[in-house]
Amino acid sequence: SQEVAVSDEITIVVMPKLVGIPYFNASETGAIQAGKDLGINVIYTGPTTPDAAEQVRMLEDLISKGVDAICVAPNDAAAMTPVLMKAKKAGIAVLDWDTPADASVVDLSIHQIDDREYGEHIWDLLVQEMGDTGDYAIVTGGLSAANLNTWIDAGLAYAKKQYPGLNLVTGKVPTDEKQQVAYQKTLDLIKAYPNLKGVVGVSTPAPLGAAQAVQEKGMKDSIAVVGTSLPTDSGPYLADESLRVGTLWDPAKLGYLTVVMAYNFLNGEKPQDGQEIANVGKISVWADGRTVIMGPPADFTKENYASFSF
Amino acid sequence: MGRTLVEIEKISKIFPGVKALQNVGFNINTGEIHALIGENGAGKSTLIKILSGVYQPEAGGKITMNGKVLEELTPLESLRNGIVVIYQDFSLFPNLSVMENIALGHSVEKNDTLVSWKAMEAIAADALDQLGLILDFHVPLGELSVAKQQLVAIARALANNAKLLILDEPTSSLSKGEVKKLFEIMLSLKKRGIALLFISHKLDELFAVSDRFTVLRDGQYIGTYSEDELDDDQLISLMVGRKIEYTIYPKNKKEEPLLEIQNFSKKGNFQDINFTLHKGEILGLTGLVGAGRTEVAQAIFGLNPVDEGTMLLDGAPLVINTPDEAVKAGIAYVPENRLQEGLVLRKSIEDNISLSVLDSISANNGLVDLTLKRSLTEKWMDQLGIRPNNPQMLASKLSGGNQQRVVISKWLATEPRVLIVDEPTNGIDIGAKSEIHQLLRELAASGLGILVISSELPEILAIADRVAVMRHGRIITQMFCEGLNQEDIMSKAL
Amino acid sequence: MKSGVKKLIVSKEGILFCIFLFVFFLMSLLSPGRFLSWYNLQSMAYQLPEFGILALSMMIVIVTGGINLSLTYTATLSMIVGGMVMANISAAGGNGILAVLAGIVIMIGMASLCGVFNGFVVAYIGVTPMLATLGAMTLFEGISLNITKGGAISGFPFEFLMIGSGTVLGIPIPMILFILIIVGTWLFLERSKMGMSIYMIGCNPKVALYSGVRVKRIIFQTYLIASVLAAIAGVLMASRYNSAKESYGSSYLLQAVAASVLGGTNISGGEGKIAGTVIAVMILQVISSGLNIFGLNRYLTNVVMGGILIVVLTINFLTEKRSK
Amino acid sequence: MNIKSLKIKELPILLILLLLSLIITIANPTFLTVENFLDILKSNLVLAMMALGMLMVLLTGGIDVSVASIIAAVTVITGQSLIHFSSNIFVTILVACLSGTLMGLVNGLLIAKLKIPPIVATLGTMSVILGLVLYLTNGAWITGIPDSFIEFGRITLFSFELVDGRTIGFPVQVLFLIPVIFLTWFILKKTVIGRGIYAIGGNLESAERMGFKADRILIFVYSFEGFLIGLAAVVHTSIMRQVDPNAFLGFEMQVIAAVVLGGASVLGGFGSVLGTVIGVSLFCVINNGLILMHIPVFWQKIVVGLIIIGSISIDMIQKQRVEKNKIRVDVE
Ligand SMILES: Nc1ncnc2c1ncn2[C@@H]1O[C@H](COP(=O)(O)OP(=O)(O)OP(=O)(O)O)[C@@H](O)[C@H]1O
Ligand SMILES: Nc1ncnc2c1ncn2[C@@H]1O[C@H](COP(=O)(O)OP(=O)(O)OP(=O)(O)O)[C@@H](O)[C@H]1O
Ligand SMILES: [Mg+2]
Ligand SMILES: [Mg+2]
Repeated sequence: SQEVAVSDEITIVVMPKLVGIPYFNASETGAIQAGKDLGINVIYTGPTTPDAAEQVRMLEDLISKGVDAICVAPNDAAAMTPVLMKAKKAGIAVLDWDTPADASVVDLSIHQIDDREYGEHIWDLLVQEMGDTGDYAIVTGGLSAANLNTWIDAGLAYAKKQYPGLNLVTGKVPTDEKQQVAYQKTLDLIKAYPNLKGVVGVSTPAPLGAAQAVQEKGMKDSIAVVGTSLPTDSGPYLADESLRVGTLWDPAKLGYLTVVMAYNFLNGEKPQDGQEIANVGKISVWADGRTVIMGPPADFTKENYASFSF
Repeated sequence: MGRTLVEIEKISKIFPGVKALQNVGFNINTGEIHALIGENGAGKSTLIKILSGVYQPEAGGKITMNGKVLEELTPLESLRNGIVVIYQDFSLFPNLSVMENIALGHSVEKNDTLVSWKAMEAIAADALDQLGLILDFHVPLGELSVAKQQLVAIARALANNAKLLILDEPTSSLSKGEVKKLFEIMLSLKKRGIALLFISHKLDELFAVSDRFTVLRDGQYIGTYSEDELDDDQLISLMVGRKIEYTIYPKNKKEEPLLEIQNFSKKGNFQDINFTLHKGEILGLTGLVGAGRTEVAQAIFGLNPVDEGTMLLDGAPLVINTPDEAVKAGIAYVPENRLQEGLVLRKSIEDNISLSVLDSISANNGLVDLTLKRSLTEKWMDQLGIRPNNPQMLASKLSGGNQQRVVISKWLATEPRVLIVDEPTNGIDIGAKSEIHQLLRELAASGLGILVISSELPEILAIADRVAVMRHGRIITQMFCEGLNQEDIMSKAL
Repeated sequence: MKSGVKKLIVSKEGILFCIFLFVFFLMSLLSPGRFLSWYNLQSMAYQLPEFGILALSMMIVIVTGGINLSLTYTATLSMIVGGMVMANISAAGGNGILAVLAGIVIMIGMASLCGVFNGFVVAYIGVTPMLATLGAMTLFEGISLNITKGGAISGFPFEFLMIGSGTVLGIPIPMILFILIIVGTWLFLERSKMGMSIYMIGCNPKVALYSGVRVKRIIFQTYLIASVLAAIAGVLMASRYNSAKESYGSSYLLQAVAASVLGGTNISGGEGKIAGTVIAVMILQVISSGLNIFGLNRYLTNVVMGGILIVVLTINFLTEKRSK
Repeated sequence: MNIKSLKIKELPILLILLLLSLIITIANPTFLTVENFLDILKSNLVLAMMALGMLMVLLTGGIDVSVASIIAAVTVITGQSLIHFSSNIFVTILVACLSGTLMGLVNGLLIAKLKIPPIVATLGTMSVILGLVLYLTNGAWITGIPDSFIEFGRITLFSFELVDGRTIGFPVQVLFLIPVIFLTWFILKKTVIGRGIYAIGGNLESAERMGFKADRILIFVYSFEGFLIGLAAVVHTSIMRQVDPNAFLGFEMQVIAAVVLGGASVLGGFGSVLGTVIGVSLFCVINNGLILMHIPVFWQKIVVGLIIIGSISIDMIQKQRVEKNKIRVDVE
């Protein structure tokens, strides 16, 4: 993240919601690698807390710096609109990644996955592990994290139709993006709802905290934990099945793809449905011609988690 | 008389703009009570702070104790050498128990690692015993009255086995009886060979116990005299450079009521208080410490609203629940504890004086007129002779007497109709005292009603037209001062 | 005259201003051409006001001897409530300007309610400000979340966005607002009778009470005014970010405390100058933008800011010690 | 005598704690089970240990907002040391406490020697320490903590079997908390330094005049707090089994709130170990009760905020009433 712009070189900014968490670290590796592979300058920087205000300020500074493309994972989509419009006015290509920004201001939208499908996938996994009837709870990173909410909402809508036997015991429980808090909240949930059969953890630390609680209570057979977690960090919990399944994409690939797409866009190249991207794989593109989907997530279980490297 | 304990030589101390001490030198002997006297701002407190290691003197000064030169004195060093000070502000810990306030210093001095609560209890009990005091050991000090806090400070000094005990105006919040007790203790300490350095502005007290007097004037050493060399007048002229005595003002009988207090009662404070303050009158309110005088004054001023009772101003009923209502009605109150209640120490003289009159020095738009603020400050500084003559000086850097004048100015600036002054000349030198007396008399002559709370009977007799005596929360008697003497009042107060 | 200038330079604000110049110069050297570009100067002028106003709001509360930890959540709660009304009016096809006016009035009204709550608990019940506002922070965040259910309020009329992005004579509107507020708070704190009372209360509330100052009322009003300032910062944020959410600006909270203290405000109350806080805000802005343009890792930027705070206070300590 | 002072100071908050517990129990009797008690205990050990350090800081009239960044740094150091240096528990404790103490020492030096106001000094060190930790680790979790250490963290004491066949018991980490409570109490109550802490919180100048070395006491207090944070970091790592450098963002406010809820004054001089333990308990019980009482999530923060303000307000109003009715003069 310390590249200094050389004036005649292409400079692409990739801004995560925040720096310094494992997920966005992994994307950093991918983004920087793509920069190396393409021989361009990639700046990966973002706020230290998931604060939209801070993100806007940083983007404003980066516009002053003079870059060629900005790829942002907004903490809040609407908040970015004015500054992204400024960027466009300054002749900068604007992309979003990871989480959608206001569709009307972005040139391209790079996504790991289709949000609705992903939400449904998580609930499918839950049912696969706990059966399609019974009590379950959701522990989430934070109440106002837009993409987590999108997945949960999609999953809930799907469950209502598809799995009427599922009973959500209480609203999604926020955990501050901390395993420790997820652990504590799950302990409380287990006691508050003695018939709990499943826990969905959304955001990477949440499933781990939930799994830890279930493991410690000796209830890993009666309560199924599934969720979105990185395979490396969740290894110990997958190993003893306190976490039954984790599901996520490789964030490094997402970072990589984002930079490649921005680079292609700057070179006037449009993404094509089914296009093969080196080091990433086949992508799909929506009918709008600018929403790029990286591909289906990977599911990790006791058997296969060791074969993933992210 | 004992041998020389402490030799003070060529001590000077310069603060920015002030030469607080210049080449002061004298000796203190074991087994003597040595009075240090001088006007407000003469440098007495500064000298003490040097002796106790709080300030360093300018180069060239020397302090020798028992033949040993004390260099680079720190508070701890000073304490270890047996120099114990009771400061004007007591230097106690409001959050610690009485026992710890008295005995904790022991453990520190002995460099202990652990505290022994048993030992502390014994030390505290012993010290309080010597003072003949009965106090609950475990009560946090902050819950005690000012007077009791001061006694605790004295008890602490006793517990510290002082060789030189320094008392900076120790009697200012003590009743006559307590002062007498203190003096007895001082004399017994003296008998044990301890040296006492005693600061007071009350001449009768000074003469009652002191063996020798050292006089300071404007930071300069004037001389040291033994008790039999001097009388009051000589002492005053040494201090002030001229002759001063309490003027006994002519007494008046005023007819026109200004403030009428009827049946004031408050549970745990006072009961059935009735008196009338007339226009142009000074009414003295006296009694022992703890009689409830301050509580009555604060009730009138809205700090301590009553349970029942009525108050009439100019014959019209007046209800006051907060101080600002009192100020608006023309009532002013100079509190007894200027450091905690009277002055914002971190701010300038100017800010302090203008605090109570912000309304009148600001325009309709709420902005303060700075020139008016300055001229008002200068007027009152001039009128009361506040030194140094610098409106920007921080209140914390003023000597005690000048601080008191600032507090009085603050209230006079509100041009009150009723002025309540609680121990107005506490810590004020004799010269300034008579100036304040004169000022109060002049104010009364201009039509103000003044309620003077004072434990100092000569003061009451000098300026008050009438006196009310309080005991245990009640007014026992009200008398005209004409022809009265101290014993007449004392007999009622006890 | 000459000594006056000298006094100005060695005053706390003077030293601070020199530090500002130094930092500004340094950043210009680090990113030649970029930092000093007209675009960047203007961009900083857009960024500065919202933080600056929050810092001033924090500062006046600190001068009373308090602190307001609910500061940013006051701003966001009011922008959420006002924003909702504004978005609804505008969605119903209402007049844009009218919607904006209604929105702003409600934002300020909501913030006033927050201020009344804090002021009441601190002044009249007498709860320690740190704890009262900590509770209020949680409470306001909870109410905001309850309203938004975690989402953002958006769909503001176009006119509202002009507040945060428009210019008058080439000067960004937020900057103009900020300057007005600087002058306003300066008059209020350093020249008005209420301001003088605030300083005295900050030093010693008992003495102020004994002097006939209505201490409780003034403390109450100060929290109220501080909350209104927070609402104005909220208006700017909502307008600049085109939406309202409970977490906006949460990183400003401790920065606002830091800016106040860096600017010479005594954290235990009673002392502090508007000019100092404003210069401190400018220093923090220049460092933040400068290092961002230079491309320093964001975490190292935090390290630098923390370092500056310590260094400046050490300088203060040493100069004070020397003057003694 | 001591019972009397307990009555005045800690009683109101203790009553609130009991009242709240009662309400939660009525709503959900699970609250009053041994299992729930042990859960609460285990998940709040770190908070409790850090609160005791913070108590000392508050007593001197200071405050420390850098505690969360210090524990983040120490957990990272501990994790690295466990993996690359030694998994011996004693070595780990030594490393953690040493690094915590050093960071506390820096705070202490800034505050005592350079006279920087505590909130600002620690705000500064907070930025610096957290910035460095996240810059160096890039926020990556440290996984692969040696099994021996993880096993250690799983030990339970006085285990017994529940009706459904599961065994539960006191977590081994309690062995850290109990001595810490005792040690803090001992220092505050029985040592001269401890009384000095109260003294400088009550009246700094007088304490110095009395011979207390305020500098040394302040340095001791902040270092001791760092030391406790070191222990807390070991406890945390042994419970969580991996290290997340971001795990403590914003934690400082919880620590301070818990201590102040327990009756400590942010102005210094007032506060006790007992009060802090009650304050921490109150804090934990509120959080535990939210889910047990089935309070909807979007109402939880509102409830917490109201309980904090409400309980302190009741306490305050009570104190004012006592003050108002205090007998000042023995009226005849
Ligand atoms: N810290 C300080 N800074 C500046 N000037 C000071 C300071 N302390 C004392 N002074 C000044 O030094 C002079 C001597 O003050 P000091 O307090 O010693 O007088 P004092 O004899 O004790 O008077 P009083 O009887 O009124 O208590 C005064 O002019 C005072 O204003
Ligand atoms: N409302 C109040 N708030 C705080 N302190 C008070 C209040 N009312 C009275 N006090 C203090 O309580 C103390 C009790 O007064 P005390 O028992 O000495 O009675 P007194 O008759 O006023 O004695 P004195 O002879 O000192 O005037 C006084 O020092 C006063 O300053
Ligand atoms: Mg003096
Ligand atoms: Mg009195």
